Amino acid sequence: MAKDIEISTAEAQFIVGALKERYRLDGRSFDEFREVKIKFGNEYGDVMVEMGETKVHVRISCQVTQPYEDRPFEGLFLISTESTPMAGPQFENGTNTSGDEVLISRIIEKAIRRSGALDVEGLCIVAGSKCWAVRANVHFLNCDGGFIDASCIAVIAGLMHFKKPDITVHGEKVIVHPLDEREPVPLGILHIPICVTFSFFNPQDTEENIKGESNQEIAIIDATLKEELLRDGVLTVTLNKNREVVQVSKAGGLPMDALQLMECCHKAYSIIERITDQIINQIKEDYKEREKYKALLSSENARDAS
Amino acid sequence: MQVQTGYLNKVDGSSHYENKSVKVICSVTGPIEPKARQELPTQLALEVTVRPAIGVPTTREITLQDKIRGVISPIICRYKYPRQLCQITLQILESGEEETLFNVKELIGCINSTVFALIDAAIAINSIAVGVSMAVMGDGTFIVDPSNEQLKKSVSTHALVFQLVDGSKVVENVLLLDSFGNFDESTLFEVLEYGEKHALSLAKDFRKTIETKIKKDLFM
Amino acid sequence: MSRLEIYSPEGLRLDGRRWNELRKFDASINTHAHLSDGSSYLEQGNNKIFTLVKGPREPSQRSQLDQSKATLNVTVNITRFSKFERSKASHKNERRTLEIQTSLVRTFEKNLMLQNYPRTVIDIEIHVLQQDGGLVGSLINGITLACIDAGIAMYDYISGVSVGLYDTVPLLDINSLEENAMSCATLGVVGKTEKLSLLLVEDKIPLDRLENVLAIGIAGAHRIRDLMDQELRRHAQKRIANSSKK
Amino acid sequence: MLRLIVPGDKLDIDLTKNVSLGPGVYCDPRTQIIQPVNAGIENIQVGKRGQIVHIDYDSKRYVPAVGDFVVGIITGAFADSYRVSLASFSSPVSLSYMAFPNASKKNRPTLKIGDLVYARVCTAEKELEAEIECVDSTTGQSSGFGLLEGGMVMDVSLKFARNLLFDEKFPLLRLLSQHCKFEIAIGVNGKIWIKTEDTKDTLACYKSILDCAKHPVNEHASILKRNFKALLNAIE
Amino acid sequence: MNYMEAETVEVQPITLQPEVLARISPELSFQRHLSLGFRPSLRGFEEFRDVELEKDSLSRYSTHSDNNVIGSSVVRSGDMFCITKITGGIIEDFEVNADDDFLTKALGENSKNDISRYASVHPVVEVERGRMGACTDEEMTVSQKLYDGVLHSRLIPKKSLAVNPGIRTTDENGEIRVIYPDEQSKEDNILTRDFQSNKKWSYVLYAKIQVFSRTGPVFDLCWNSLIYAIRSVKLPRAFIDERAVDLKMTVRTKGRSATIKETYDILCDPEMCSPLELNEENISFASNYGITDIDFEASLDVDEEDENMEVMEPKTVLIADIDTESEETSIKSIISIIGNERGNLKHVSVIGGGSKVTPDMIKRALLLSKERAKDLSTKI
Repeated sequence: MAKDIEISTAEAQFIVGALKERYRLDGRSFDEFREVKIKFGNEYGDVMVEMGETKVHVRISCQVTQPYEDRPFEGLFLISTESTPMAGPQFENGTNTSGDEVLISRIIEKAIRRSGALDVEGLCIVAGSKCWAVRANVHFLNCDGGFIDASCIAVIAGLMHFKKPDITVHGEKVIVHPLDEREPVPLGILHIPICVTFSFFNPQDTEENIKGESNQEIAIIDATLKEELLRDGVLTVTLNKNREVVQVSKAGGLPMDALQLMECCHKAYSIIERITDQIINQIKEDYKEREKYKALLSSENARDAS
Repeated sequence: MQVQTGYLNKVDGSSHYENKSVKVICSVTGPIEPKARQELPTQLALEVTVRPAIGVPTTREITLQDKIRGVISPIICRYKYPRQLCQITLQILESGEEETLFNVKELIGCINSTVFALIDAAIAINSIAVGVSMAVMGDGTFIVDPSNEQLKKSVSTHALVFQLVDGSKVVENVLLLDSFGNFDESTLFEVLEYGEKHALSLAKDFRKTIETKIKKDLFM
Repeated sequence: MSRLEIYSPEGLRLDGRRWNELRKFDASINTHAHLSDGSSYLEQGNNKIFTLVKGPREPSQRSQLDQSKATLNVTVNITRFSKFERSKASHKNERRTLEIQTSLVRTFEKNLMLQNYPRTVIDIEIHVLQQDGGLVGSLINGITLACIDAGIAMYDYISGVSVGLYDTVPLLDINSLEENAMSCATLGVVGKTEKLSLLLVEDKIPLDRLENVLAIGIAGAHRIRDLMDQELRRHAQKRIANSSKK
Repeated sequence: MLRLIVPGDKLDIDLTKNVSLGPGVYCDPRTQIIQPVNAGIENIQVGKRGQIVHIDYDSKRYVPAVGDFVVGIITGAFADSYRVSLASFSSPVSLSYMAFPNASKKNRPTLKIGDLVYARVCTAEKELEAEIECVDSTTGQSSGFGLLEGGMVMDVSLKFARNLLFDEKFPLLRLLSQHCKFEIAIGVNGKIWIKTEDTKDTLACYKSILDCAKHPVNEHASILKRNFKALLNAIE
Repeated sequence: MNYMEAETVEVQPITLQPEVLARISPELSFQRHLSLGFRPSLRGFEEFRDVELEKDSLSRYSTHSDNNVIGSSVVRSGDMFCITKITGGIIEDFEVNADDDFLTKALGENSKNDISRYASVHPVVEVERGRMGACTDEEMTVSQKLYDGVLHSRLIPKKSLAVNPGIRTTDENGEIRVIYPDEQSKEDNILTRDFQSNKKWSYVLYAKIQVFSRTGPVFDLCWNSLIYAIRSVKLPRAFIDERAVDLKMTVRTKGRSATIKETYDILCDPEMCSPLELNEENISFASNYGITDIDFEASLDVDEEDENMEVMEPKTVLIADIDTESEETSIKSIISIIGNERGNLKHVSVIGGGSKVTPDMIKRALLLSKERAKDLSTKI
């Protein structure tokens, strides 16, 4: 990050003090995930996710290319996350090698790509010579905390929403049918990973945290930007509806009791269940909407023809 | 054309611009403290960044940045902010054209959305810039805001930006004309004339959008 | 890849260990006394790592100067010959390496008393000579030892270990063959407590098994803490003996 | 009459007479043309000394101007001055150790990094670093300037901060006082500091002020009622 | 205070050498020159620099040389010069539907203008600065503009880049022969039919453009140099080795296996080559023009001698072929034109960052560009 947002001591003390009294600035309870708004664009795989003021846009695209030599049966899948000063002036252009940005991109990568959420074998066209390369471009638009959670939802919703053009294979020859010629085909999604991020605050001194038995540490879900700037530690868990832990990342920060971490994972499960259903439903509705529109168009065309 | 200003809240000014199949978000932050290498002793430094909808930025985006800077620089009162920096960041959400072949529509979308974002950020500007994208078809017809199919079949493509003053009714200068394809002198001047007419009528929409924004800001 | 029997019905693993056994743990400190302010050499199974701590010292760049505490830097050098097959490219700017570095900085930032050394910088350099699974855990152990050798004030030991989950059996301190064959978790445990400073799970583990995995991991980490403690005490005794001779 | 001004428009002023330029109007140093540079509502007052013209508009980024009351965060300490931030990422301003009441070489102020101060902008040349002071230079008294202890600070738009500070008819402060006791410092740099007797009230004030900034004046009373009620209920 | 110090000091006007003034205040230097009726380069307002072209001075891909340059040019303009080397590559066409016949059928005969039927070159511009470093923005922008320009002038039809590979056969006597589809006899036809590939290849052209001793904007020089180089491109014939065609590879992963055919490499024939077929009528040349106001206040001799002279109206002039640092920094309104001598335009760019761009100025620039293109086209 280029420069940090300046926070005064008074503000920091007030926010942590309020947390001790179980208040958050935006009035949410500790375990409350912000409402997730998912909007689809005109194209398949164009998703905007909003959580409070946080906005993330994801665009899924695909093209025909050559597979890796050592993986002839698999297509390519790439997630690229690049931050710009658009999300907030604290982000620098292009150079995302700073700690936070590496962690964000690595966690999204692990949660979705490494966990095999996308069926890459289904992207194979002709073994060893042609395959689809699917690309997810994550655009961070407005940062008010929870980039990982929002991006993860956006990418997976984008993949589920996306449809690639239909193809016909004649031996080595491949014909890609434009979207208006043949109904495009959806990607194979093997599971739906969702991330939930917990932020930890230490209301006592460091000694008590490390040596003490009281376990008074505060854990809140889905922190806003201010809370993120002040937090002592962070945990991101990725789960899917099959009750599988896809990925857990607590890269240092405030030491936390193992049982408390377990509790976090269980809390996260109820949240991911809800969000998974939301994504599935919204995609269904969006498809229905498109169908309606298409039917309208084709009937008009039919009328024109007659 | 649909424009929403103040779309993002972590930057000083922003706009969400949508025109036919082009969708662009622009953010402006400034005047802020520049990095030492960006600082200009007498004027405002501009950092223009364009991000494509698909893929990573390439020379294509660098060229877009260069053209946008060329249009925006003369309308900003740059000597009002010496040793300061203004960050202009553009995210293209939908390009509305085949990226490997064209960049007219994106360029115009970027420029128009930047004007709104600059106004939203209250950066001092001496006039407004209004851009129009055009295609000339094989039969000689002019099409404003052409579709991707029309672009592909066109004989020439034109991006025009005019600097408007005095109630946004008077053309002060041609800030940009960027034409590609196959055309001659008379077509070029017809395009300029046609584009100017269209830009002036578009400026009315600009003013309406600005008026709504001001009324909203001042609770009128 | 041929099908290896990761865990035999008799309860033996590839290298003959049982599910709850650690690998050979050989550590020594003060190995590079002239090169650094604190150093350690660690062999955990086939992981061979040496760690150098330089500092607290004056920062070379002004930007690293913090008025209130020391700045901590960690660089991990994974050598190209550290694996069975020599890698073509350097690991230096890989995202994974950057991620490990950031994680280590954040783990030790909370454990070292950095507020005692304002306006200074502490550089930790780690060289991985050979790796065989559970790398991050070993790196944590190496840093803990080297920091103690450097005499940097810290609250407690942090010991790292990784645990795999083979079907329903958790396997402690896994090697690379096991790591590739199953999902695993890496833990960084603070002292003898049950507090985790670091927790990384990179592959799917059933939610209901996670607790089990953490439990065995914590037990293993405590054992490693004891082993490190032993080495430190042995080294200290040696020093006392040397100084009393004079 | 309210007239919308877009940059490049002609201002309705008589150039043969004296003109004082306010915010949003700029005299180009090269061409010497007086022109509006921000979009907003034209505001011209003709007084004894000539015309005063300014544009009414809202913005977020503060540019220092002499005489402004500001809330700043101390971000650094040097040999003879503090570095103060008036807005994140903006160029810092300086606060001299001598710009405090009863200041002398011996008697140094004791502010720490991260502290909030209420101050007045005393110099603001666009080419130079602006300076602020925590003392009323005419009386030598603190006049309410100086360290702001505890409390909470929030960022609002510049127009809203100006309304709150200068517009006596703006009802928000009066409405707030009906709900709780509070201390407030309003900086025209868009930072508002508020302190009450307990967390709950501060929180309610914080939320109410931020909500009110987004809504017209006539809704303010009900916003306050709602926010204070919500927090009271949360206790039970 | 010391008396001596308080003594008045006589202020002497400083006289600067022209080249010193040009460094210190390029704008003032520029205006001084203009007010005298010529430019800092001592050229007239509408005077171009002469362009010298060296053709075929670089070796090309052949049996005698091991480089892979298939077209080149060396162009000098004033002090600047520019070396363009075009190299080629062969790639498999992944644009699966971009078959020329297919397009003609799909879009009809009128689709000749359709931009997707044309290709471009991939240029990399390097402006030598005497040191290493990452690409500058200028290099990247010029490269992209060259790419766009060539593409949109519809100069290189994709059809001309299609590879029609021959077959290298070895007969019983061990004699090696390459047969190309367009020159085969009847018996060969039978032979090559089996090898008619399902894959499609095409050439891609890469251009490396190096600019030396940069004194001003480089785009025009690069463009003209690139056009000369494209004109000189000769594409080598390509063939497939008969023996390689049979090559089959079995790949096995995770218990699945598949046979991957057609792993053959395509080879180039160093002896046979044919010139690249261009749309000749679309060859065009670039030139640029600046518009600037002459500021008579900056001139040296107004104040004293011609006190009674009426105040001169600020005059706007057109400057052809921008060069030198002072022109580059002072001129903010620029017209850049790519066109041919018949007034057919391929690209026009106007940037109105400073002085007003009037239709008359554009007309004048277009007229000059025609003359310039005429001059440049004679050099091929």
